[in-house]
Amino acid sequence: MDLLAQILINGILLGGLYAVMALGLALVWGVLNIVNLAHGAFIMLGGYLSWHLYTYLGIDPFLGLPITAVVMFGLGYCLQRGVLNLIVRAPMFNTLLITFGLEVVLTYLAQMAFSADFRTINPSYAGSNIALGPVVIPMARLMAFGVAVVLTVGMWLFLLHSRLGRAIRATAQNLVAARLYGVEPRHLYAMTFGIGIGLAGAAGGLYGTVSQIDPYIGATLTAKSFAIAIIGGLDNPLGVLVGGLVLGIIESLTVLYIGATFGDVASFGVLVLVLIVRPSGLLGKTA
Amino acid sequence: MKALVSILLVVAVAVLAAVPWFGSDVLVQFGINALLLAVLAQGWNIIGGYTGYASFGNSVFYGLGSYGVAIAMVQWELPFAVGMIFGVVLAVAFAFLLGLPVLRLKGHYFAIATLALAQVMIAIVSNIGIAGQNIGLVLPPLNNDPLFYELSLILLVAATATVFWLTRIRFGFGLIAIRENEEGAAVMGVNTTLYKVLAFALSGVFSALAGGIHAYWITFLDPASAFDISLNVKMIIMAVFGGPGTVLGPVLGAFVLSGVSEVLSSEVTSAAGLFFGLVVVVAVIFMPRGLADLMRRFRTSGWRYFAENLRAHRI
Amino acid sequence: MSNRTLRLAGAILGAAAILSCAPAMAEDIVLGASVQLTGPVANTGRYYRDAYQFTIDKINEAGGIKVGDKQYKLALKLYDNQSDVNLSVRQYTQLVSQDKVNLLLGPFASNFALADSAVSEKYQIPMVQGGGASDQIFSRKFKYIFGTLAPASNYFGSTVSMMKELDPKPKSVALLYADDAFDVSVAEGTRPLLKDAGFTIALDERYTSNASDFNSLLSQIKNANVDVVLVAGHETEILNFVRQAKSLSVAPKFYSFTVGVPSEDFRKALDKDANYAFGMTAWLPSAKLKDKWFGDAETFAKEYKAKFGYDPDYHAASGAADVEALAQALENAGTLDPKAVRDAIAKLNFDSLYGTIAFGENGQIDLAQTVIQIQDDKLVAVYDAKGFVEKPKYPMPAWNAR
Amino acid sequence: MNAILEITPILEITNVTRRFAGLVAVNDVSFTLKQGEILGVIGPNGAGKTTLVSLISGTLPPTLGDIAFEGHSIVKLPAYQRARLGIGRTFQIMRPFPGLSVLDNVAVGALFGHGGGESELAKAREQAREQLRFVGLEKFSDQRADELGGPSRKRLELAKALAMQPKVLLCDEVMAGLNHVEIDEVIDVLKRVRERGISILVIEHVIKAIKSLSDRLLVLHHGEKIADGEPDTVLSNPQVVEAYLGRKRA
Repeated sequence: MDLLAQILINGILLGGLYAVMALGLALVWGVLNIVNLAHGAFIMLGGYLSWHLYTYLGIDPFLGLPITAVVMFGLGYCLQRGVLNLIVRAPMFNTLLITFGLEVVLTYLAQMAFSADFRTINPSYAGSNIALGPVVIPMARLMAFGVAVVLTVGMWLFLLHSRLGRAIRATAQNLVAARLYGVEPRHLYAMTFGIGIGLAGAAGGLYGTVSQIDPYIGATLTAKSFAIAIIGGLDNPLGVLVGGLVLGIIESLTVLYIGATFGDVASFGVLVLVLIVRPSGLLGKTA
Repeated sequence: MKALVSILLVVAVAVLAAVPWFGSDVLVQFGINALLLAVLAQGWNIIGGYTGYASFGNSVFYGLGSYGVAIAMVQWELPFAVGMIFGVVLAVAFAFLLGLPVLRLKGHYFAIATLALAQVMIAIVSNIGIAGQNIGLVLPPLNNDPLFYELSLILLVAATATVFWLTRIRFGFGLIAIRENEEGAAVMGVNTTLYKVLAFALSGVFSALAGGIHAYWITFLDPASAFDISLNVKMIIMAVFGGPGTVLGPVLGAFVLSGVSEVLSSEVTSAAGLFFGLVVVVAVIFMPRGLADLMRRFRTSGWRYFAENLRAHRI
Repeated sequence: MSNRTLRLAGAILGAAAILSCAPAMAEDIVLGASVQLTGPVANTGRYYRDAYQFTIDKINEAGGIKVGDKQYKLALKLYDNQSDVNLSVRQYTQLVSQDKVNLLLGPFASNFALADSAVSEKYQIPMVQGGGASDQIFSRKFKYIFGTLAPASNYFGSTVSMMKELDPKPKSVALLYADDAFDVSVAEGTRPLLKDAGFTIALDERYTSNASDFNSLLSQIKNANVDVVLVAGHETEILNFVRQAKSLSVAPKFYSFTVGVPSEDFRKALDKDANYAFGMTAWLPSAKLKDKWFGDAETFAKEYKAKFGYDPDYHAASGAADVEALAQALENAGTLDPKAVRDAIAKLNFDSLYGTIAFGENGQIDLAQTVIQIQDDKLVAVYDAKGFVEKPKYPMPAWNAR
Repeated sequence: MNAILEITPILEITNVTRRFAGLVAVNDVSFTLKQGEILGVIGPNGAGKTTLVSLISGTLPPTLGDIAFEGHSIVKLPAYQRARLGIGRTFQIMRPFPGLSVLDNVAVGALFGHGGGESELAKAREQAREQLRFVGLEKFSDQRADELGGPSRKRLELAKALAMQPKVLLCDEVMAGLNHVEIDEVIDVLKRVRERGISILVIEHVIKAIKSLSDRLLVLHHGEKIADGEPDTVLSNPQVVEAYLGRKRA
């Protein structure tokens, strides 16, 4: 019973991290209809940025998150404005391909700049934990979970109540709707992509505190993010949080009851099932 | 003009077939690889280019074909040909069982579902004893590259002939109609579900055969290399680079990109991947409709072609 | 077809033509290799690149090698296989058939060696590789593949021997291993060792390679309350395992890992948390290991660090040994003929910085593993074939009691 | 005319309802289409006209109710089987196969339509050419369909449906957005279609155009049938007038 409780806690905390990873992906996909295969690479870059801030400037990874997010936002904004906006109206394959190309480029640049060595962000409290009776709650994961909830709810409020947020949501329905809100579409696209990448950057910072960063973590993280976004649905950040939690819990339970090599069978199997049964996601609107 | 094209094609195939007699071992090796990639691109062309479904699951077919051959040869000690058939059977079964639910999804959802299927296959096969789990299987080596080369060439010719034939029969027209407007096709009497599944299966047959040849040639197979998603991305890039939904485009795309990638990996070895990524990004921006379209319209538009593309697709 | 189309076709043919003009140096003996310089395993792949080049340069500085009555220098032709097995097979074929290299050095990792050994066998060019230890590579009865890593099945051999002598003697063991060729071999070899030594295996779990979340497994370990945890995996997995063990307060009396512990990279990433971790190495930079070219292993390690800026571990030493094995075999054979060199490799028996190089019937070397532990941020050898070298820090204290 | 009306209905709609997530698009509608008849369906925007066509052609399943074609229920059949039985439709939002030539767009109809269609491509193209001649689009045969202008696309929709050799033609606003001359031409085409023995259901927003064409009129309002009968009678029905003129009535 203690074990089950511990496993569930593990799953929930893992799920929070998953949610932040997928938040930006879901936004970009849902609004811009860009399936960003480079998403994981941006998480990786965010991780490196956070690592540099911590190692060379001594900035705590959690306090450094806003800096990471803002820098990554800038990168995302420029990429959309300078590159992705050029192919917004091209056939669907092309956005898949161009983001794949970006992933390859970013991975290689990261390897050149940071070498293939792995890095970890290891603040003093990274290994500490809180014991609740027999259940142990790792500090870093708990904090990451907190950040995840704050970011998710923040995104949700932003989309619902700010003018830019409403313009972004309207754009998800109709490409030129942004004009109705007095926002230039090119700018709005870049803002949306920038926010998505900023969130990916923040996720990278969190990821570095609980796992290791190397230039090649991107592809797996992209795949995971897809699973989460699909399970949760694209039209609501709260859905993504649910998706992350569902996946985290399922994976943890699978490792416990079936075996440690079945985690991926479970998570991607659930993804396929959700797609077939409920393509709009668990919390998404039914078509 | 038509006669000229046919003659050129026959000559091209004849020259390609003669490569093992005058080319170096490396050229033959490169050839096997490029030909198999062309088969994959051509196979993808059926479901992606003609039917309009961006499948990321073709590497599953490829993997099933590889494992068909490997399991048959290693575990059951059956001949290669039986393994190829077994692989094709696995691929077709997969296309029908999973194609039915998955092909109901549209656009990106279909792409992601197939992407996930490839991941699931890696995870499942890693747990199957007869497939060697995650360790993989080691096949008996056969030191006969010319044979593998000619087999690959035959397969490519067969795949291309099939696609050419598709463009002249009702079935192929139905696929194109589905790509262009699925609902419109249904109300005009196209059995869209059946046609999509058949296209998926047909595309799977060629991918599986390519996987089978490759497995026997490389003599080693594990889940990560058999169901490699980047291989699937490669075949899409090649097909899209050459021109999806055209008969020769994917083949051309596969040859050109294989050549570029090979030159890069042997000449600027450490940055090969970087350049490959850049080539993809630039190609997508300037020629989103592929080489076939470039060749068709470059004659009339000249260099303006690229500017026109940019103007047409940006916001 | 228009002119433009033809020109485009010309460009493609031109690209293909470039493939066929890589010149080989006539006077040198060229050793060919394809290793992982980029891609997910690049951080271990570079040990081989550096070790190969370093050793070849050293041999050339000493005037090269004498084959028959001619003096030759060595040269290295190296490709980056981008951590892609298929590409590595193609590159080895290119090395043999196009670049006409004389002999082959190996890639890193068992799955690569498994696939690439088919090329050396096919073309009957001997390959000495120091990066693949899986028993599968050597069970195929290939004649042209030789390995300088100790057999995977015996990686935990010395560790289990030591565990029997620990006080208090541990009872229950958790065995975790990644699902790749090498680590499965390790697990298969370790299980009978544990049983014979009278340990109970409380947990025996295979996990997915590249896993990054070990919380569930760690919770099970904690729940089963095992004394010893043995993990066969990859460096990043071990790294995550240790960090997450700390954050969940999982502290068995003893844990040991197949990789990571000997590598500087790993100790740096974990800092103080690396302490108490056990591992093993078939090689330590000891002055006792004499070497024809480097003097001894300690000098090798010093010069290596000075040149590349990081400490060599057994991967690097094994890579250096590969080059030396080929050089020695060439001198012994007195000819460049690959078949004669192959026979000379099989008969090798010489002392090197890596230890005594003598290949068994199957082509694999047999070296004893020394148990090592990180004590007070330093790597310490604690137990080898002759017994305890240094007192192990055992049992490991709880995380909050360090 | 009366003689024709006596024959068994080719299409029989019984108590059909379609709901979309709480919204009732079509509510308990019943009517028949007789052999050789032209039935006009009118109603204000959002009355459920296009939904009705989709329900009959099979691209949407009804929530409740039954649809029979030549006396057999087709409600469980998928769209393509209904097409093969002889139900052809046009789309209000014109969606040709944009990348195909005008000729091949129509050829698809000939290849697949009623009875499974023509299996040979050459013959199908021949039939397609005939249909293009019939609707007056012959000269655009080789153009890409997405290069056609609006009015021509309406005709293309017709030609595509006709190439299927249907027994029933469902026309979804084929006259919307056309000028008087063009409307007259379409009316002429539809009348000639009827002369071939094809029954037609015409959905139209514009009353004037449909009045002269239809044998009978049916009025939908908020998804419900509010009138059905002779055009003149129906159009003078006060309920219809109210539905159409709404607030202006006062």
